[in-house]
Amino acid sequence: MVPISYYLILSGIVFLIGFVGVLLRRNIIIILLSVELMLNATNINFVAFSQYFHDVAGQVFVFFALTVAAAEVAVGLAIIIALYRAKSAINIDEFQLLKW
Amino acid sequence: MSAYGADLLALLPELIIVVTACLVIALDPITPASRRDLLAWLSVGALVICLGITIGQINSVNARVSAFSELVVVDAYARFWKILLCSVAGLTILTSLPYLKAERIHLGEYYGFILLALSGMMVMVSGVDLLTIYLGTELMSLSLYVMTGLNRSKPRSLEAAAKYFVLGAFSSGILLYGISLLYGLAGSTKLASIASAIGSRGADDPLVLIATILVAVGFGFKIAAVPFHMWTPDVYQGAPTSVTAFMAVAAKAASFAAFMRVFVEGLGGLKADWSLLFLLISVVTLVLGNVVAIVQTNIKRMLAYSSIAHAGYALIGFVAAGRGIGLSGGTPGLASIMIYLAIYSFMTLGAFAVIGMLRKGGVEGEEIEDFTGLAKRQPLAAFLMLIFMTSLAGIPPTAGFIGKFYVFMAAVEADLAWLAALALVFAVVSAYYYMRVVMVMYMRDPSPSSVAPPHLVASPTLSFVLACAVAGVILFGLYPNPLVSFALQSVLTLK
Amino acid sequence: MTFNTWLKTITFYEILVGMKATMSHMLHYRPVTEQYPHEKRTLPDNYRGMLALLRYDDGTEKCVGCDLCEAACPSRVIRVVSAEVPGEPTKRYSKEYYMDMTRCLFCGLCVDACPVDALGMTREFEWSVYDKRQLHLNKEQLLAIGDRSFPVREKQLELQHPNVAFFNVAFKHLPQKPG
Amino acid sequence: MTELSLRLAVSFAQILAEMSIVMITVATLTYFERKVLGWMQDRMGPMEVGPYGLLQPVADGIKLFFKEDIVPAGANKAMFALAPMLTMVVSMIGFAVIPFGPNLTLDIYGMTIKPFVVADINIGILYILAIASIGAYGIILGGWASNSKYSLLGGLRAAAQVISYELNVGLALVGVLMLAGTMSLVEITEAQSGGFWHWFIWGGRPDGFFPIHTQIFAFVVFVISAVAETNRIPFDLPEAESELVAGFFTEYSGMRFAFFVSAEYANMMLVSCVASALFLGGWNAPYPGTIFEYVGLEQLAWIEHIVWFAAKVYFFLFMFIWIRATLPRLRYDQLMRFGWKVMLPIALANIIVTSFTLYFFPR
Amino acid sequence: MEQVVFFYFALVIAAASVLVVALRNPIYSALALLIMFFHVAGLYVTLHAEFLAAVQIIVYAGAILVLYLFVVMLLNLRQDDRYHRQWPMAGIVGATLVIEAIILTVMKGWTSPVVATGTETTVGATTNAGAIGDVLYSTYLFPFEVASLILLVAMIGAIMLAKKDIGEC
Amino acid sequence: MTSSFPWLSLILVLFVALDFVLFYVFWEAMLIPMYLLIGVWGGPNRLYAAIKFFLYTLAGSVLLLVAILVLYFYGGHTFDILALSQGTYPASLQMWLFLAFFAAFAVKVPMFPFHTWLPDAHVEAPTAGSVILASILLKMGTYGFLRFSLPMLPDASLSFTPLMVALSIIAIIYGAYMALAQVDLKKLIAYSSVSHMGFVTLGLFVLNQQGIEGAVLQMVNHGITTGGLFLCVGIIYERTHSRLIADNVGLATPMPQYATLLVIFALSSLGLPGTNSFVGEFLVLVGTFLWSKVATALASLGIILAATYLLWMIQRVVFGVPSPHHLPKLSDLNQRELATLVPLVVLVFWIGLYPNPLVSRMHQSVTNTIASMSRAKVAPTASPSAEETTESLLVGSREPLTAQGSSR
Repeated sequence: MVPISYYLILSGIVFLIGFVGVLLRRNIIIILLSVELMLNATNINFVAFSQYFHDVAGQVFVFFALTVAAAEVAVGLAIIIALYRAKSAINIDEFQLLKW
Repeated sequence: MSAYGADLLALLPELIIVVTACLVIALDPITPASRRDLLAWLSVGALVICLGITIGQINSVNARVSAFSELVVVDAYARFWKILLCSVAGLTILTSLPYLKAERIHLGEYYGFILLALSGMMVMVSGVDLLTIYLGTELMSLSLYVMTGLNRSKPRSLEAAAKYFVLGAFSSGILLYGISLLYGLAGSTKLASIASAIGSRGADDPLVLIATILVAVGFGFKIAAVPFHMWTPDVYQGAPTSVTAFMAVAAKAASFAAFMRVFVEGLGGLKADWSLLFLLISVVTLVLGNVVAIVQTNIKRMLAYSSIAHAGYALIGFVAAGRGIGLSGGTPGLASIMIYLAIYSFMTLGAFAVIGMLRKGGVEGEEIEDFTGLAKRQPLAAFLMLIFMTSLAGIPPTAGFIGKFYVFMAAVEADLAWLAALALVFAVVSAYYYMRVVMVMYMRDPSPSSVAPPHLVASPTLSFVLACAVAGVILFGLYPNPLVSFALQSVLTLK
Repeated sequence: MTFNTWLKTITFYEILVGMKATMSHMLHYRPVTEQYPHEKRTLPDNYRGMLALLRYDDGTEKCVGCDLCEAACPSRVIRVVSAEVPGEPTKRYSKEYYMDMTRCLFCGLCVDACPVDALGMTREFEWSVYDKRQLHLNKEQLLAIGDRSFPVREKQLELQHPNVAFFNVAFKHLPQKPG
Repeated sequence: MTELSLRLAVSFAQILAEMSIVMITVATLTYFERKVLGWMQDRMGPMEVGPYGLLQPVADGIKLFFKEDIVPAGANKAMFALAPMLTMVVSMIGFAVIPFGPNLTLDIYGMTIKPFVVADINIGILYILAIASIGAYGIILGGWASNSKYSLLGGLRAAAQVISYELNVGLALVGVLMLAGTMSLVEITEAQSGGFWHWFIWGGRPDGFFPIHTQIFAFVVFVISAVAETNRIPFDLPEAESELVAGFFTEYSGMRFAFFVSAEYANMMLVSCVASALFLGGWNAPYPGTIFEYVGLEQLAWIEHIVWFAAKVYFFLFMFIWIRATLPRLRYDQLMRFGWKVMLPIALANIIVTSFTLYFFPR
Repeated sequence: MEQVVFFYFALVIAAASVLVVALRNPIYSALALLIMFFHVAGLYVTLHAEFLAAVQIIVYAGAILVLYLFVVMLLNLRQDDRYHRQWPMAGIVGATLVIEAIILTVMKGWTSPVVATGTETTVGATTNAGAIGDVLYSTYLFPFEVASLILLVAMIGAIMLAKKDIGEC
Repeated sequence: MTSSFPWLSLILVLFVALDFVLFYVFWEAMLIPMYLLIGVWGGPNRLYAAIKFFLYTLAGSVLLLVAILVLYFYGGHTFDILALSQGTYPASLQMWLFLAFFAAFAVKVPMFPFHTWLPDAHVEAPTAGSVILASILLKMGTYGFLRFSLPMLPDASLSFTPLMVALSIIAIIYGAYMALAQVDLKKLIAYSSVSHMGFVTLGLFVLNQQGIEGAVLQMVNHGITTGGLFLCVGIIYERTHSRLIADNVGLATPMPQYATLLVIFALSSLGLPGTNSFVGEFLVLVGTFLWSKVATALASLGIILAATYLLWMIQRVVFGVPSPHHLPKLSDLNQRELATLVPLVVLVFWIGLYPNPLVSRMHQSVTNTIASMSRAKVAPTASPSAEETTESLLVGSREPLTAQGSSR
């Protein structure tokens, strides 16, 4: 039996990496990928807890989180494509019209 | 079918809004461009009906009515916000009508998105499970991302959408991680069980603290509290003005509502910890929001920083609620936030409506300089702006003062007189930049170089919105009792 | 849209008709394929195949090295190095003759241009090789092709072509028939 | 430990058997495709290698194996090498949940083994969908890594097409899932036993023939989407020879090319297996029971089952070729519009109708 | 045995996560993320959440990441070898969180949690997918509907934003 | 401009408000119309002056709000000024509250360190604005001291008396000294205002009957006299479009009526016996004398200086030879201007010669004020209700805020 804290630590590490990635990278696509890392860390937590409690609610939450992630990606990539058409750039520090 | 009859009835307003949203989106392709107004009127009609139903529920339902296996409740607290949000959404639609035409982005989907965002907010304010609150937040945010990027011919709008999206996704990731930790603590995402789990585990568990901080950060992004405010100015400036108004008012109000419910109902056991946290946040927010607003030249950007600052004021009420002693000790603090945000909605909406009206006249009315000599050209518009600016600065007899008054009263009651004093000092700072707008409008002559500024004609809808906003600002400024007592009654249902 | 067309649309009627057609071809299997290496189709009389250099029946080459074929060739296939017949200053022959068949498009212009009918188009076409340098043919190879493709030659070269008399004043010192 | 190793050995044997079946089928399929296309076009097809060209696949294999492996300049070498492998592997592992024969169980040393299915997992259909969705990666990466315009365009088209049509595949299966009430392919197939009208394409109820639950629309959607999903004509936009030379594998040669091609055939086979298992009753005969049972050879009934399954699969495979022989390629916008505006609404309507019929006429 | 499996998955997940953030080429990042998704799915399987494992692959690997790759290729992005100038901030945040995590694990760890005794359906009665399906359409009907609205918004929003020609009034 | 006046007239409510919040509302509500008055119709440097006026006053008054709220919770959950005046408060709290009150009122008065907005505002404001500013707005501050600081915070007032007196005397001398140096008529009068308001605060904080009565009387006097002076400056400004002393010389010849009235107001302002200011200042000085003789002597210095700068001003403006290019514009007062100024002159002499009606009216209330202060000194925790409140605060079981409690 793997202790629950192992899962917690794993998800913490992944969350942290995603967090740092968001702060560190300038390519908007990689930033979004880092956000996906964060969401996955969350999902690991939920599933681990769900198994621990023998309670399906956590897995349901993961299901919804997945749905939301998919929706977010659709909107986000649409924004990126529209922006790329307008600006031909997707690095966030190349957006100069508004101060970042 | 019948099993959910009662649940559906309790959530009738949401249902109507969702159905109308779908209807608007479905009708949009078959509506000729010249008749798109009808979609707006359809949305407004639905909102009016919802408002009626929600107000009607006040008398018939006084307790908490749980629906859908206790994932959402309909209580007075939720109803307060629903009434506020419905009114704001309706007024926003009426503001948008002329504005969108002027910007040439009059799309039928826009109204659908407003309604969908509104339904997300209503889910947020009535959710008592972190799942529903999270989903409501996402529904709201996604609609707002799209609405921000609505004006695709302008790269600025798209940039704003991109920034809003990146930081929004980031923040919801953080929020979700916090939620997952809370789930791990309580074994359920219901606020009630989280509260009981915290009660049994004790507040000094580091995991509890981390989860609390993460959730607070997640919500901090949504309410644009410093240091999670960086998206606000850009997004407010880049988004179409009517969207900005909606974002600044409704999104903030709904986020605050969910925020309060989560922290009071779910994490109430950690009052001492989070009130300290929010104390810090609110002080930083006040300082930064007010100081940075001074140097802005774009009025939307200035209002963005001002909205950050207003979040700081509202947070004071939250700190006071956290310091509250006893069972319902936090009541005045929470009520003060509700009052504050209700009033803030009216004045901000009014200010943005005036900005939107300037755009209609062909003037790119976003730089503060564009308001030069407005009093000479448009005395009435300038006077309305004066009232809104005064109210935002919190000067009596406008409603802005009442909002601040109750917040500070709560703060002083919670032995935070120094915080109130600090906040008031920054209210003076804020008065500087609000009064600068007034100064530009009234005390500078229109620059001779600009060729005969067009005569602005407010459309009937815009006039109605302005009239409502002014009426709200003045009436609540002179006679706030109905609002205050309503907020106080509503907040009592927050367990 | 009438009901009939609608019905056809939703039942994929046209597609089914097409599939019926293909299926009927399969069921009534009548292949038109010729198994080429095993069975070869008869070539038409005017088939233009591999080029060849020709000889008179006494074994003398017809080519007089006039370079007209080289000039006529649109693809620069042909290269001729002409030379005097030793001892007979008025007579010339092609000392070397090359054809780069990789470039040839079998138009037949060289054959038309030849004043002495020294070039001919054979009916050979199976010339696939692994090394394309093998398709750079020299005079001997071309003559060999001519020999095997036109085994029956004209009898008298004097009678063969009016031009021959003009070009070849005397025949005594022509190159001898090989081997 | 011995049990584990034994189980591993058995699984390994099963996988090996299944892989060889698939590979052999793929090989024969390449032969039959050319043959059938020839027949339909009044040609003969391969005739040279071996009697009637029967050894053509072997010859092809040997040829491709010995061909020079070219990596284009500027290509991303790692990705270029990875893409065909990924495609191949993904198309192979999908067969793990396909029941090739009846749900027999064998007891070997106290272990229960299902000989005709490698892994009967309870989310079989989801597994298939998951595997199918990963298939796009090989194509996309191959297209991207080749550093060629044709390939990139092919990869892009593949990505869009796979995403669009995978949705329809998934939705078309939902009706079947509702009828069967399980996601295990074995159980779904078992639920269709009892004859032709009990297959889910007709959806007859066990108590009698009344095809109210018919899934024929879903079946049509599934088949069309499956054709698109496997990048076959008329939906072969990603590898359109006439526009994109060969699309995402323009730059590939030798064994890598072979991998892509055989993966495509394996995918065809996979979707054929899924279609027969889900809609056409899998191993079930179109009559109740089996002939062997009537004759009294219950032990050998599985042979008949397998024959029926193979027949159905080969029918689908034949249909793939048949369609290829008949239809021209669609235009790209037609493809997208067809997927989103025709297939998707039909699939959704099918789900709604099926749920209503199931609610009012439960099975 | 379980621990070995877990450590394998955890190691790969962590390594792939680092690669996602560290690699310069967006395609490589996406592929590292793909590997990570697979291993997360594997982790779910070890946690007896087969349904989620499949959904993880279908949605994340099959849809989301394909979309990312699609966009990366559409925009034809090649190298991106620049990082943000937020090293110090990221360092501070990261270090703080690491220290927090260490404190968390060393000081207190995971004490026995309150086992839920609610009305939730428990796993085990039927299959995993069945259990989730049951609660999804009964207990969690309302969030399910909200999620459908979210997807509606995403769908229409994406079309509105990415459509080339937009109807103007 | 006219639209601002109805709004401004609401200030009157401020002086009769018995609800603290109502008081505050009107206290703040005055800001915007005054801001507009200065900013829209003011002089060339009006933007600077307007924003300075606005920020100074607002900054001072926000602390007042905190103080009001604190008083609300310590004074038995009420905003009733009378009830709050009855209450007693811990000494340390009183100190803080007094400082908060001081910030608000001192800016308004304006007392010495906070006075810099006043000359700017006066100079840039139109005549009507100056008059309102001088006559009414400045009194809001002194009214605040009288109404709130003294009765509610007697201990603190007592402790702060030396400081207040010192500041007042500095204001008197400094204002007068600055007035000496001015070449602008309006600025001169503005600084004289600072000086005169110093007398008012001085009278208030010597905390005896004479001082306070004198202060109250001086509030009225200052309104009349300085208002009159500002009106005079406005009249001359309308004619010559200059407020500089150098530009307006020798007015006695072309404008005899105007010159007469100007001299009367100037004499009133410097406290000539027989005019109103003499009565007020005398009472203040008497009160001060009872408190400290040195202070009286220093304050008297202000009167002397006032005589200096005012007489000097009169000498330059009224006498001498008018500049020829101004001469055609210098027509004497018309009916309207006379109708405005003459009542003020009447008041100047009425109060100067017969102040009894005013003094007798204020006598009772001043007595009450002083009595309430002494009561507090005797019994710090006399009020049972206040005791209970303090008790409950210390224990920490406060009753929740209800709708009724918060309504005014």
